[in-house]
Amino acid sequence: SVLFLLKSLEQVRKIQASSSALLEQLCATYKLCHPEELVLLGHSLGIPKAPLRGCSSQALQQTKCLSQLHRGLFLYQGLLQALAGISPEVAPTLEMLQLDVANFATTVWQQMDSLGVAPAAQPTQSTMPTFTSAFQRRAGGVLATSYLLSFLEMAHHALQRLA
Amino acid sequence: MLSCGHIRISPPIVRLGDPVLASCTVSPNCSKLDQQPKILWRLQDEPVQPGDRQHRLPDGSQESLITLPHLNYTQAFLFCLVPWDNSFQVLDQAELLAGYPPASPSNLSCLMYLSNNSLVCQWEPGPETHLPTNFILKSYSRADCQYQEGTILNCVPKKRQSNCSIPRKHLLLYQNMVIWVQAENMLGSSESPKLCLDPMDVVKLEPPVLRALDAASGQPGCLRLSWKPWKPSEFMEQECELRYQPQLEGANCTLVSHLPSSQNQFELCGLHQAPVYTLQMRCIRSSLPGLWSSWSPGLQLRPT
Amino acid sequence: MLSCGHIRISPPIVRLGDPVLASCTVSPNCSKLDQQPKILWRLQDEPVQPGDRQHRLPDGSQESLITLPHLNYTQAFLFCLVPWDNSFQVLDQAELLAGYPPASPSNLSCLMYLSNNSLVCQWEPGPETHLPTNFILKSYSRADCQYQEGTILNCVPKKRQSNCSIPRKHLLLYQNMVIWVQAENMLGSSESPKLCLDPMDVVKLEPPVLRALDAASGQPGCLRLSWKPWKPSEFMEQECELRYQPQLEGANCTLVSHLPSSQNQFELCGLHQAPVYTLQMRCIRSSLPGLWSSWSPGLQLRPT
Repeated sequence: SVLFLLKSLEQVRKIQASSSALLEQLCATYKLCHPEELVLLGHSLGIPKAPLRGCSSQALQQTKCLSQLHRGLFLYQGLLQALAGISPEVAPTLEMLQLDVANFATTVWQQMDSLGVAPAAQPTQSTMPTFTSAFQRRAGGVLATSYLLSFLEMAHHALQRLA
Repeated sequence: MLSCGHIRISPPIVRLGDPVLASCTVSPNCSKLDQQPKILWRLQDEPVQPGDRQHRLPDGSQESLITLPHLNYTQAFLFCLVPWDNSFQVLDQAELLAGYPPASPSNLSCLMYLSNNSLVCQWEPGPETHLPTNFILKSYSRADCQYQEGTILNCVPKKRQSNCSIPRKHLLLYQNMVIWVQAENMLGSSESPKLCLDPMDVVKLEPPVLRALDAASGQPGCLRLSWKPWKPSEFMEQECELRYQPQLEGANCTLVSHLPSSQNQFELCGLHQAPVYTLQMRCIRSSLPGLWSSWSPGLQLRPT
Repeated sequence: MLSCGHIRISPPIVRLGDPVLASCTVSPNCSKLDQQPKILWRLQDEPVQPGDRQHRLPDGSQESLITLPHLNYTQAFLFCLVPWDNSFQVLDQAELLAGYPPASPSNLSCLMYLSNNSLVCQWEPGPETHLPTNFILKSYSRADCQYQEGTILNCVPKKRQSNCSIPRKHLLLYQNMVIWVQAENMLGSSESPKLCLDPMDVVKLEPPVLRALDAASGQPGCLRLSWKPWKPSEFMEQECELRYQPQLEGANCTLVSHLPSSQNQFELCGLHQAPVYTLQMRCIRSSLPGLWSSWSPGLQLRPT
């Protein structure tokens, strides 16, 4: 429905804003300003990237796109939760981002529910990386947030095509 | 050593003006008292009065009963006394409270503040009850507001305040939530009508930030300005209104509607009525429910 | 999954300008890295630099050692990197802190406030240490200040404040207590000189309350007033001083000393220099140690 798409586009922009705020803060506070320098660390920690192929322009199919969008948001919600204890300065921004992602996942789930395409049960969270040092939590935060931003970019385009 | 006298009241809290029934029992082994003391009563500072009836109980104690027909104090002390020399001795004291059950709280309204990400609701508590009365803002999130699923959230306002702030972590944004106020004291409880709203539909929007630009075109009677939305609301699509007025006694206002929420340069011409014009803007969420922001502070500009 | 690189610094906190020795160990089973990566370092935003020495450890890991001769940042991040395509990959990051051990806090002084019955002490923290430094106001009560008996009370000031308030329930009034400040951070600790005082000897006395009276005697150039001590200090015997001055440019002040702390009527005569005189009073505890109150606000009076 139009209402769902308008609200979703606004939520994507809201999450993009809180993601950028988190990245700015991690850069200013910990000098971790280049996600591309943390890819190797991401591999060793097992930080996942959520796929959104079902929403790409070639294969845009609403039900598949919504379900991949929901699974991706659910994954990033878990990833952001795994970063808890990152640091007192950054924790409030991280909590805000995590709540915004969780609320957007609910919006998508509600839409799938009203279209009658929602699976019977909520997805189960895959195992999350464990961060064993403050640096890993901060670097993990930079990497996960930058992956979330590119995920949202694709979601934004898909939602606009659906609108 | 058992205390000599003991007051019992039922009920201890009554509606203002209702009767109160009290009894005072004086135990027989209360030393220094003669066997059948004349039990007396005193309400606050009123004159001492005898009870309605005094009789002996099986265990030998004396019991006096009194009915206060209309308790007109919201708070008062009732004393049980016995005569002593040419004065009295207080044996026991009880506190009487009177007031009203709470009326239903009314005018419940809520605003979502993006600055601290909390939903603040306020209400009218209704007439004074004269009794300690607890107000609780209750809410739960549920997409279609009918069913009551998930736990009910209780938001307890600060003392004597008729507003409460629900923090971000308890809010499910972009979903409808049901909100109401419950009021309760010793004489009863009541509830306000229920509100059903999505917090993001009641965002308290702040006005945009206006900036003067030096007029590009040489044409007289023109001025240029730019504006951008209030930073925390940038993610919301908004449309805005501009009103401007020459600084003249009783000059009327011109309104320009349906403007975008941010504009790098905007030119206004035909402004010949006065050397200085005052401009203000306000915005509202577009294509989704929302509330108008207040007007921005006046920006004084000199047309060319 | 063990992380690829790990920085060790000793010590993590140094005096500003001192050297720092760091090592970064890259484990052999770090996938995607060639066997013997060139380990590099970056301090804050400075250019990337190689270590002083890199060698292979028995377990096959590569270890690079670097000495930063003078750490001139009070706070900085040190990165361990390896080359990657034509950029770098960060393997680990460590936070370096530099500053100074705390100097001894000085100018410790205390005042007893009768309004909230607490002893408030304040001090000079000394030069900036650039490091998180904790200040604690320590005290114990002991009549003759030599022995240290009973537990030491710790009063922790609010963040970044150089004062602390010891509540009434921790004070043994009319007994001497020993008070000092301890400052501590990662580079050391220090203590202020010790104060030995009875809280009641440092009461912050408020000035008396003056009231004008209409002059009784018909004699010209006279005025009458009354005063009484600040209510919370009424239990303290006090003596007071009165100063008065004609409202004239550069007029000098006359002082009347050794006045009682309360006076129902006091007459001043010989006041012919100006139509209006300004009067002020202050008091001090008499026969026991005490501090002068401040002067009362000026009272303007018209002599007859």
